Amino acid sequence: MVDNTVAIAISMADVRAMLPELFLLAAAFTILMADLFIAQAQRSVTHWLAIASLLLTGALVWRASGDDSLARSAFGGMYIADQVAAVCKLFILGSTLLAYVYARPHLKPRGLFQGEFYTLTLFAVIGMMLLVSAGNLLSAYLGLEMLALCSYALVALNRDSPLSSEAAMKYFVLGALASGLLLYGMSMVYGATGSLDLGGIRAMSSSNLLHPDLLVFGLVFIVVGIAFKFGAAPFHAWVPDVYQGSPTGVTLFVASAPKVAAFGMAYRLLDNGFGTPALWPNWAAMLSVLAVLSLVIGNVVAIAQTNLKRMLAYSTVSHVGFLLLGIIGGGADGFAASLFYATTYSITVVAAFGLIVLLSRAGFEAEEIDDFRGLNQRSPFHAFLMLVVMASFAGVPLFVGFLAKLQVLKAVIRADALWLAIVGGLCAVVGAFYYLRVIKVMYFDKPVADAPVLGATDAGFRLVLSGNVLALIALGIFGGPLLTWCMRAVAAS
Amino acid sequence: MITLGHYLVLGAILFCVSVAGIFINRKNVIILLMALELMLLAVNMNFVAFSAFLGDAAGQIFVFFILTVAAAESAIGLAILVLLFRNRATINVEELDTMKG
Amino acid sequence: MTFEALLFYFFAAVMVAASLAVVTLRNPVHCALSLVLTFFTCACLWLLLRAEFLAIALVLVYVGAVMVLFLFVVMMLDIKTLPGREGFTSYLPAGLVVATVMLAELIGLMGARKLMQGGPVRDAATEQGLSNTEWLGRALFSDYILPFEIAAVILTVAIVAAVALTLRRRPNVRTQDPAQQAATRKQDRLRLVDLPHHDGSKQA
Amino acid sequence: MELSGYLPVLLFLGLAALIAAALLAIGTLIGPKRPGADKHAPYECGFVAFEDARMKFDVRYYLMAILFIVFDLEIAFIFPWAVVFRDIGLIGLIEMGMFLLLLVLGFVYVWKKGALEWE
Repeated sequence: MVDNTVAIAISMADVRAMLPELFLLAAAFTILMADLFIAQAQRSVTHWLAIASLLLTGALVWRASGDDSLARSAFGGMYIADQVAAVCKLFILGSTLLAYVYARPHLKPRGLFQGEFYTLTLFAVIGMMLLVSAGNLLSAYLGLEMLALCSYALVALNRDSPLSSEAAMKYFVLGALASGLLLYGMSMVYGATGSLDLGGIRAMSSSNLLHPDLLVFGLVFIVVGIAFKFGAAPFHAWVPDVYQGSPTGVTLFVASAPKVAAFGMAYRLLDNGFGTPALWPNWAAMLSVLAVLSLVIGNVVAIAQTNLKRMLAYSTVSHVGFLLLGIIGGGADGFAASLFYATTYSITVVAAFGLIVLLSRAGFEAEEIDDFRGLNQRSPFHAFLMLVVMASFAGVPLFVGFLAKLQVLKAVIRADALWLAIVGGLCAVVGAFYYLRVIKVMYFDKPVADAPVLGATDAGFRLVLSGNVLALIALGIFGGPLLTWCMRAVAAS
Repeated sequence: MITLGHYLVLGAILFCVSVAGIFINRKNVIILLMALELMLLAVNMNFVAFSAFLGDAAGQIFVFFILTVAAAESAIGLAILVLLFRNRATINVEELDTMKG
Repeated sequence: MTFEALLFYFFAAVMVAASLAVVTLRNPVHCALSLVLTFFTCACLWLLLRAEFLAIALVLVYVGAVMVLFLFVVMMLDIKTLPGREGFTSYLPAGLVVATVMLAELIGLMGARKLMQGGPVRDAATEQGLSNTEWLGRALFSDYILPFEIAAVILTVAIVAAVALTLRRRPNVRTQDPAQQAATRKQDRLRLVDLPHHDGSKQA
Repeated sequence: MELSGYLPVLLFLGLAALIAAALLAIGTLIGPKRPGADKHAPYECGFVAFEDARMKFDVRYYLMAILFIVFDLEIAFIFPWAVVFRDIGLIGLIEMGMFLLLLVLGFVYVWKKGALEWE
């Protein structure tokens, strides 16, 4: 009899390299099961279990990133554990952790403090971790979809809100369309190279292509798909509706960590897969158009907004424009600048929505910019926190947003795209206007008669939020180590 | 003889039909979701064709995963549709305009 | 033209016609049935490509399950309130132009003319003396372990999301519980009490 | 894979289509047509129907359909596994064990949530 046995090349090394994800997966399923047996009054147990599993996963990622004995690639190249992945994962876990802390006081009085919020976010985090570690088109697609499916459900989590379900429907249709376009591109790339492995695609595209026309053709669709997922203009239609329509507790999550994951996806596909000198001009040109559109549309439309969540959504579009500038710059410096931008942005935006939660209470959402009128007289400390966040968004020197913008602008100048740097600089100035308007409203306007009192939050919440905001100043002044870390990570990967 | 090109053109036709469907459909979200299924079918057609003509299993395995994920995706999409209908009593694309700006 | 080519053109024509019906018909039930036909002819085309397993999986999963779900939802949303297509004709010309131009561009850009000079379909599975399912299974369970397990997680996510979004407990439902009915003892329902006589004395 | 194995299926489909078309055609061609208001009424005698026969489906059918899809896909994965089971050995068994474990946990979730109860 012929021996037909298939040799399956899997070893403990593969499992050890993936330990953080496997741990989080086990934790997510444990929480899914445990939550079934927890009464609503004890729901905080789920909350603390989720936070503990994020912390432990973070510790595992940290330890693995320094352990040189671990395999850098596992499961036949499906999974890559390099330094970029480690930085992305730490910030994904960190901003999710902050989102958990800030979301609780918002979800609780609205009947949304359910186990599903935690299990779905944890699954989304696993999806993001897989996405930033993807070494293959298939694992990238699966990670992305895991994130997307959880996000659609989270946005619709407030089942009785017409706004939520409308936002979720729009998010779903546009997200599914984006996946379709991305997959169409992937199919073309597969046809051109005969490989799904990103390293294999890169190797093939610099030597012997089966069908050269198909590769660039597929690349167009992949770039459009990435732009959709980032929320770059002109594919940003879902961003404002999702930010405004979802409960603030969910917006906290959807607005922060996925941006880091989107950077991770762009890095894997555009650098690991299509980073050859011959292909770079193709995608850099497409991204330049997207970046300019995002910068202009995001900043101009944000000025007209009266709803703070919607304003932050359009400001996100413009920040994505900046993030893309670094990627256009390409090379280790460009990607490092973008990585720095994405990570610092994630902790800034989570603080901004945290402050909205702080001012909300049961039956009242502090979403309108007018709700912040005269905040300085009511609570100088919180007005100051908001001031720091807005200044950091605007890119005022001494705050981390400035450092991040400086890095991406340097990266495009180095790539001989001075005009892009000029557009970016001008848009930063325009953008400063609407952030400063929020500061003006807080400090120079009179509070309206029925001004909302601050919502009930515990001391832990305030402590974490203050620490989060202080980190924005600290990183603005002493951002060097994080920046060096990002640069080393990209250079080493 | 039927070649790779024939199948790719067929995939392209399906893709364009689905994009056209998304464009002309301003009334009914369910038909929008069906058009999205058509788009995934176009993708799958490409993958299977490439896989068959390359003699490589990876493409067909990718299609199997696309089928799995797309089924999960349409389950969630339809769940959201049910919620939307309950909350808004409409699934008309043009009436989904509560949020503006 | 060989018989196989004839089959290709027949199925391709049916598939394109059915897909056009999906996006143009007025009644969502008809659209869903057209989509079933599209999936079915697509499965036939995949058979021509020797992708036997996927062809059957497409029919089982899509025709058998996903389209049933679509039809359930169409039925669930009260059909009388479903919108018609008043604005349909106004978007149709623009949509047609966009689709035709896009199709021409797609075909031109991917160099379809050149691709039509390639060789015939390869049946790699038979070359190795395996069936298509064996060929896929051997690759799936050796090189694709990680995606395989992720697929299980994604399916679980779908379950959790669907239950979280649509499950509603109705507070005021009265139902029979057969187990409880069968477990009822006489003592639960029947209480024997001594009733005093009208003169206050107990019965002997 | 030999396509000729599918020839009977093709013949069967063709024949089924032919017979269906023929029966419909015969019915429309030679059947008597005398339409009238009474003939179109849902019930020729008795009450006039109170409401449309197309009533709304309950959302619970939908939940069942979703669970059906998920477990249908599970079978779709088990099938190729069973075909190659002898070749992939113990690791294959562990793989499938993990896969099933995750889905069983999902099943426990559904059960405990009460989504399978028909109230």
